[in-house]
Amino acid sequence: MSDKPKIGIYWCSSCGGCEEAIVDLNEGILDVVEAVDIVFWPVAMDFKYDDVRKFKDGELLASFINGGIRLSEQEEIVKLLRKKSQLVFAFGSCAVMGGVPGLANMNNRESIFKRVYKEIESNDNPENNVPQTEFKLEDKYELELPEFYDSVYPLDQIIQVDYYIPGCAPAPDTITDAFTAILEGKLPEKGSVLSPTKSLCDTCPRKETKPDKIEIEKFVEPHQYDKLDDDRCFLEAGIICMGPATRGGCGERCINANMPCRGCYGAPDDVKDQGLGMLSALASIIKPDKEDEIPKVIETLPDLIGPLYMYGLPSSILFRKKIK
Amino acid sequence: MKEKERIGFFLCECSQNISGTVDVHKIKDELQKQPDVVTAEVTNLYCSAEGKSEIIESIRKNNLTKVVIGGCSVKQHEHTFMNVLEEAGLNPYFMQLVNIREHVAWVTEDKEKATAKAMALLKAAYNRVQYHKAFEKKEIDANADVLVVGGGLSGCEAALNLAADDRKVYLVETQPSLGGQATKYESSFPDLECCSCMILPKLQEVVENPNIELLNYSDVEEVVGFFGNFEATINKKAKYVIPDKCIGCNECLEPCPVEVPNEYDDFLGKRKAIHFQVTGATPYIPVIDKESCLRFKGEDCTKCRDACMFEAIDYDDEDEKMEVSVGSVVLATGFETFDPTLIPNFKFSNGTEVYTALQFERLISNTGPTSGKLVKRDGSQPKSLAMVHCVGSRDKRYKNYCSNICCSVLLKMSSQILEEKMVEGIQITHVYRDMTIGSTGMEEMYENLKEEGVKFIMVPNPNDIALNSQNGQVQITLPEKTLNADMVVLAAAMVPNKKADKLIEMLMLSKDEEGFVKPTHRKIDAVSTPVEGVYVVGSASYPKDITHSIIDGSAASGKIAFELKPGKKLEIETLISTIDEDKCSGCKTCISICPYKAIGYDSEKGISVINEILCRGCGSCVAACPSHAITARHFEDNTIIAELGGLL
Amino acid sequence: MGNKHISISPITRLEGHGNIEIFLNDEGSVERAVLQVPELRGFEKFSEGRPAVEMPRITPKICGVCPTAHHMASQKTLDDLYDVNPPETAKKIRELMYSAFMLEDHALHFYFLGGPDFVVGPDAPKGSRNILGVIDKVGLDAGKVVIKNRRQCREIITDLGGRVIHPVSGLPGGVSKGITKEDQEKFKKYADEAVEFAQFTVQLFKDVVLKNEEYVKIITSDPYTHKTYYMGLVDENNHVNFYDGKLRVVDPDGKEFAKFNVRDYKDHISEHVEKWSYIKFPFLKNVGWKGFVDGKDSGVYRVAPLARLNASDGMATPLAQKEYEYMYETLGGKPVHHTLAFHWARVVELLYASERLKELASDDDILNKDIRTIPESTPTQGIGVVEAPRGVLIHDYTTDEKGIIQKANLLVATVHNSAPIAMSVEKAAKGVIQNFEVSDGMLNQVEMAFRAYDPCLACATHSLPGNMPLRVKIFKSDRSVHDVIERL
Amino acid sequence: MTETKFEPNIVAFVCNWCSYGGADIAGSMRLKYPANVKLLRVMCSGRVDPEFIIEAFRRGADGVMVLGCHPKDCHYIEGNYKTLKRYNMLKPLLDQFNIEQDRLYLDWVSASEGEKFARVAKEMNERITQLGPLNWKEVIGQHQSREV
Repeated sequence: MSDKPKIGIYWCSSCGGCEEAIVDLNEGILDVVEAVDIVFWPVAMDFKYDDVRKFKDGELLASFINGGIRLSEQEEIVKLLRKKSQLVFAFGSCAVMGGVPGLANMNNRESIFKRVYKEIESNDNPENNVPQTEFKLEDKYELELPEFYDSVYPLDQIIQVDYYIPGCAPAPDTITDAFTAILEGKLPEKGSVLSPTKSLCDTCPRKETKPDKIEIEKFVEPHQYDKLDDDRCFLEAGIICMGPATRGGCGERCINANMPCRGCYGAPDDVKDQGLGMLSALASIIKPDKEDEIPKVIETLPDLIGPLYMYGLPSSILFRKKIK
Repeated sequence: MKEKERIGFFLCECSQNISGTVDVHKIKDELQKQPDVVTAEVTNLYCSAEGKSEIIESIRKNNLTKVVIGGCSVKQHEHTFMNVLEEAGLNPYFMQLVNIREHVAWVTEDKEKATAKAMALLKAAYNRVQYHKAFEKKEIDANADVLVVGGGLSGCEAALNLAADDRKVYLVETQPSLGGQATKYESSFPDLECCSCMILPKLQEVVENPNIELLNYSDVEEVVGFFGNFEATINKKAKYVIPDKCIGCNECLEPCPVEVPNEYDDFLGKRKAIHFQVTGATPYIPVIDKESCLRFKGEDCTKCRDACMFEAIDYDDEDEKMEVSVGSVVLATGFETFDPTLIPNFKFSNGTEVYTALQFERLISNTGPTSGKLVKRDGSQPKSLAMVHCVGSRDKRYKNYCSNICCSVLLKMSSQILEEKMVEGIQITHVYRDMTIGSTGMEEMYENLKEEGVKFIMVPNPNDIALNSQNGQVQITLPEKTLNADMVVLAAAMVPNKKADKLIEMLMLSKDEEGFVKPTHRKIDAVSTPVEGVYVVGSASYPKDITHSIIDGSAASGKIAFELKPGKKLEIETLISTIDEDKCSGCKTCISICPYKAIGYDSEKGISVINEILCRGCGSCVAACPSHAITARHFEDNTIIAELGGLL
Repeated sequence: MGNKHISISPITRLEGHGNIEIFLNDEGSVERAVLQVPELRGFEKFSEGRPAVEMPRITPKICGVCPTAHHMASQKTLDDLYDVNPPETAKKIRELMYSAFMLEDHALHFYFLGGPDFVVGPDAPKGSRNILGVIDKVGLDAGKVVIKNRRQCREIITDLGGRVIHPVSGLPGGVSKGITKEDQEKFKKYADEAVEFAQFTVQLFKDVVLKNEEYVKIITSDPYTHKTYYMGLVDENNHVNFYDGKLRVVDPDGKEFAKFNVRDYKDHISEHVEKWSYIKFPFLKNVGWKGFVDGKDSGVYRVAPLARLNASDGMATPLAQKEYEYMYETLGGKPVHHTLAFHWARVVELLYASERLKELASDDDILNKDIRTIPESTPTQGIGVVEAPRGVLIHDYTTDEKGIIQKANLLVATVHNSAPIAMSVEKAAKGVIQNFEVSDGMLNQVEMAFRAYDPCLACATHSLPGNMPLRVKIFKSDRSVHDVIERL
Repeated sequence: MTETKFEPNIVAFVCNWCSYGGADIAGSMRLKYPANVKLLRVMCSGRVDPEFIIEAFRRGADGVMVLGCHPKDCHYIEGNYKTLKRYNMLKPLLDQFNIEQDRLYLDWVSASEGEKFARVAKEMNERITQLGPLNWKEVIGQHQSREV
């Protein structure tokens, strides 16, 4: 084995998009492979838990972990990786804040199993079977499944995380900047998010045309808005754009597709709760002052979780819905 | 790593008021166990001289960095103890006063619970002071000069008082003459006192006052800046008459070949192209109206110049821009009258015998088109006269408010007509909804008129009656009956002056739903506006009579006199909000919501900027900022969260 | 009963990892092999309460490798939900983006994942059974062409969808962003290159695979054969279509068994549940679930490239049609039941995708500014379908009148194939594992059985030098390790 | 005699100019109200960040009150309107998290309304006692490592 620093990459409850993002670095990835040994990457190379166990504590320079924690198995592995790694990077929205699968914190294991295995209209499940963590197939073949938790957890709620690489998926620049920082030993203080703290508006192509005063008379969805092609600030039309409450650095990808931001880069530093940050801003610019008119405006927004917490529910202050 | 705080607790017994219910000694022992607590002390009265010096000594002896006082309301003693800290050489903001008297001892029966609650509040304060930062008072240079916009009575009043306070006042009036609408009135209610007699001397004072720079026939084109430092651009319209040379001899008027309807008489009478606004205009100098003068239509007429023996006429005169710097602005832009033709059931055209009250006032005024003779347009004398109240007022289809003075004005006119016997045996009929007559003397006038045979017909809403003007007569259809009158006077509502809109916008003032300028508070702060350093007086904020307009003027000048003293610096709010440049992304949310228009956008840096002179530190923007780039001094997020942690 | 137990873990990710559990009898031959999917995220449940219009941004998170498929299925479902017909331009823009995606994804699979098995060879040393091995075989320049074309297709998706991983441009009634002249010029250029590249790929497959009797023998060998039903999306001429059309099912003899609008999918498809896997096992309702067996009486059906070709009467573009005919000639007519023929079918589809991409890119309608119809009707239920690279993908949303999801059902491509994959794996295992002998080549052959299906996310697995990780533990009956074989 | 009877934990954010004064008056009138209502003073109710309210629930508050000046009487002109708007938007959010809307209460208490302050405090305490404990720490469950 060479004396190049060792890197591990692991996925938890994620979609593989983060891996694609690394692959999409194209040539970029080769520089990385030049500089480090990727000793552990289940999607790309030989996968052996034992190898990980065999590492000395802290033998890996860094582990990049994407995906939220949803299964017992995932918890075990990330805890193991934490022991073996000097630095742990939460990679991608899911690991950083739970991500879209974190919306499952509006439900729990029971309700999800109920829907998926019992209720779904196309199911054919007369005995109401539900997957078991331990099951004896045909009474002799012992099979196991990992435990499915009630909630999705961002990585830093399970193990200590040293750095955060946000994004769903992280933009190529965000990734290369992070790798460069590691290789050149130019990492900021621990706990940092490796992306600018200024919110998306700072670099938004529509910033200059945004009026000083915006008042919301009703909330609308992009598909309902007849002037969608005018390239104006979405909030001007009452379309929720999470840009003001979302860390920049993504390259305004959604805005460039003429769609509002949904917040995949998470909250800026100092903002504890991305959704509440945006909620307060939105509420503050609602136009009517009369006690009976304000609720009418808010009624035009039938779901707050989707727009405000699409990526950040598990890292929000309340963390999950209370299931009675 | 910040240094460990040295915190001192001072628990006031408030002679039994607190210690009667709260076990301060138990709390004292509890507190002493807290890591950063150096001392916890109990005394009978910390607000007493001895109490204060105890704190000061303790601060010095234990060189405390932060102080928590368990006592009474911040309303009562926060400043007391801030001074104590200052005296002890500590920044006054290193203190937290916990109200365990009003908020605990006095409102709780159970001693245990009271003690527990007090403990929680003090723990919260313990957490809180850890985050307290030092703040210093700040002062800025301020310009004490004042810009008064509007030369009506309220504006003139303000100008005169302020000038007396030895400061420069710029008084801008868009018309050639001062005095505003009041100058159109022959006499005033309740006593029919001659208006010009009481107004003109005042206006003359304005003209002569060396501290007042009168900019009549001028418009404010731009105002920028903030309290203490406004910059205004004023356009002085060309008068074509040189004020210093003209003595107001009138010789130039007669020769002028042009005659146009006189807007100052609401187009009843006529005037020349070179003219005075009103007889007795102040200043008494004519102007040439470019629109109608032949010279400006390309003809080579010099009649007025030829007639002037003082070479006061200057056809080459031009508009002139002028820059002034002032510290505050007084908005005295007055009102207009509602256009009654907007009411569909009022069918009449100009030139018929239906008049607005203001037109009618001119008609019966000695300086008016008929020099005070009450005659119809055909010169004949009216036998009957109907006066309709509340036209366009108190009706949500038009203007929802009461214009305050109309009833009084109509009564005044009636008695003026009768008193001066303008027409023998004229029948006056009032069509009204109800009499809104406040000031003393009006009631008496009302009674007298009834005795003198003036009819008063009450209708549910005068805006619902029908007017039909045909062959020199006006038919008035009331709910029960119909009556005919030779003349009809409509008390049209007083509405906001549209010409002031641009200025109101420039000053970032807000309007109420009727379009009048919104003061800071209708009752307790009626001449201030949310924009610090800008004041609103007279009918610009709602319809007022002469009395209240004058009062406004005095009130505003009084406020300015206190808030901006010549040569004094301006002390600005210490606990304001501040924006962190490295966090603000310029999303402008805060700009939208600041009630004081204290936040602007720096397009260079692409961020929002708080003007620390205008900010009052309410913290609304702090709570609204989606990236928490704004901090409220002394009420920072982490300070409050820490306090919260202690409470729970 | 001293049965032994082999655990291959993880073989790939479907919705998460996958395990193969192999149980040996005392003779050491396979008694039972099971494919387990130990992950679930519950999108169907947590979509409830969200605005349906957010679904095109939520559902792609099911898979970061084929997000475009979910994005497309979702926006089509919204069209149905809001009963709105997008302008032609919008449809063309969508299909343009989608063709680029199918092309890029199929290429990825052929060159990075499935391809190496053939191009380099099933029993070539593992170290060379990867993209590098392919490049070695076809030459570096060709290798560069592969990478370049993949990137260009992904660039098209980025331009239109904002981002290639989880695009966002889809709306009920159209798309958020139109196409400029400059875009079009670039797309045309990329499309031309894509067609060349596709033809090159077809040729490569013929030269390397078909010219080699060994390979053809493996392809047609019994362990890799299952006589099942096939399902695919077809246009009005019964030609393969990825973006729209009717679902057609053919029986094991190739006869049309059903043809239906996706709105009726519940009349035709049921999902079977097992206690030992988080994934469900769909089957044809009108045939019934008979367990993990093939044949006419078992409701098990297959989707994805081969299934699409089997379920269709041909391809809508000339070059692809030629290759379609040639494939069936060579393999003895329709339907083809050889699992490994999925690779060939995939190459034919790749060619079709490139031709379609070219057609759309050169169609000036795509420059039209009319790219959205604003819905007026109140939403109730919407169902939408597309052909994902890995097969039929169905979204089904029920909402309240405000468009808030009350119920969602998502039939994900790979899930349709979950039973066949399990069967293929077991059959392959039985075919190759005897008396405890487990060799690297044998493991690869087991692996080839499921890899042919290109299970969702598996492609990511192969996008880098390296190969499927595989470790086989052989247990004694007392569960103590008898032997461990690791493929390094 | 308060054996394990549920005593709700209630935080009241009060504005400096009106409601804090109202509480003072309640004091000088010696009006009694439950001791488990604890005040936190801010300059304006408009300063109350929804984050504070939610943080309070997370940290163990069973109820949260926000008290400010009456509409049109705000010392800062319209801070209380901002509060009103945020409050109206927070309610449906609480709903979605399954927190009873009554656990958050907004009202206007002027500096003279000592009686109203005491009443509002009593009524809030009754409402929350009815609702029972919120106990969000339990909802969050075992794994969560973020300190509270």
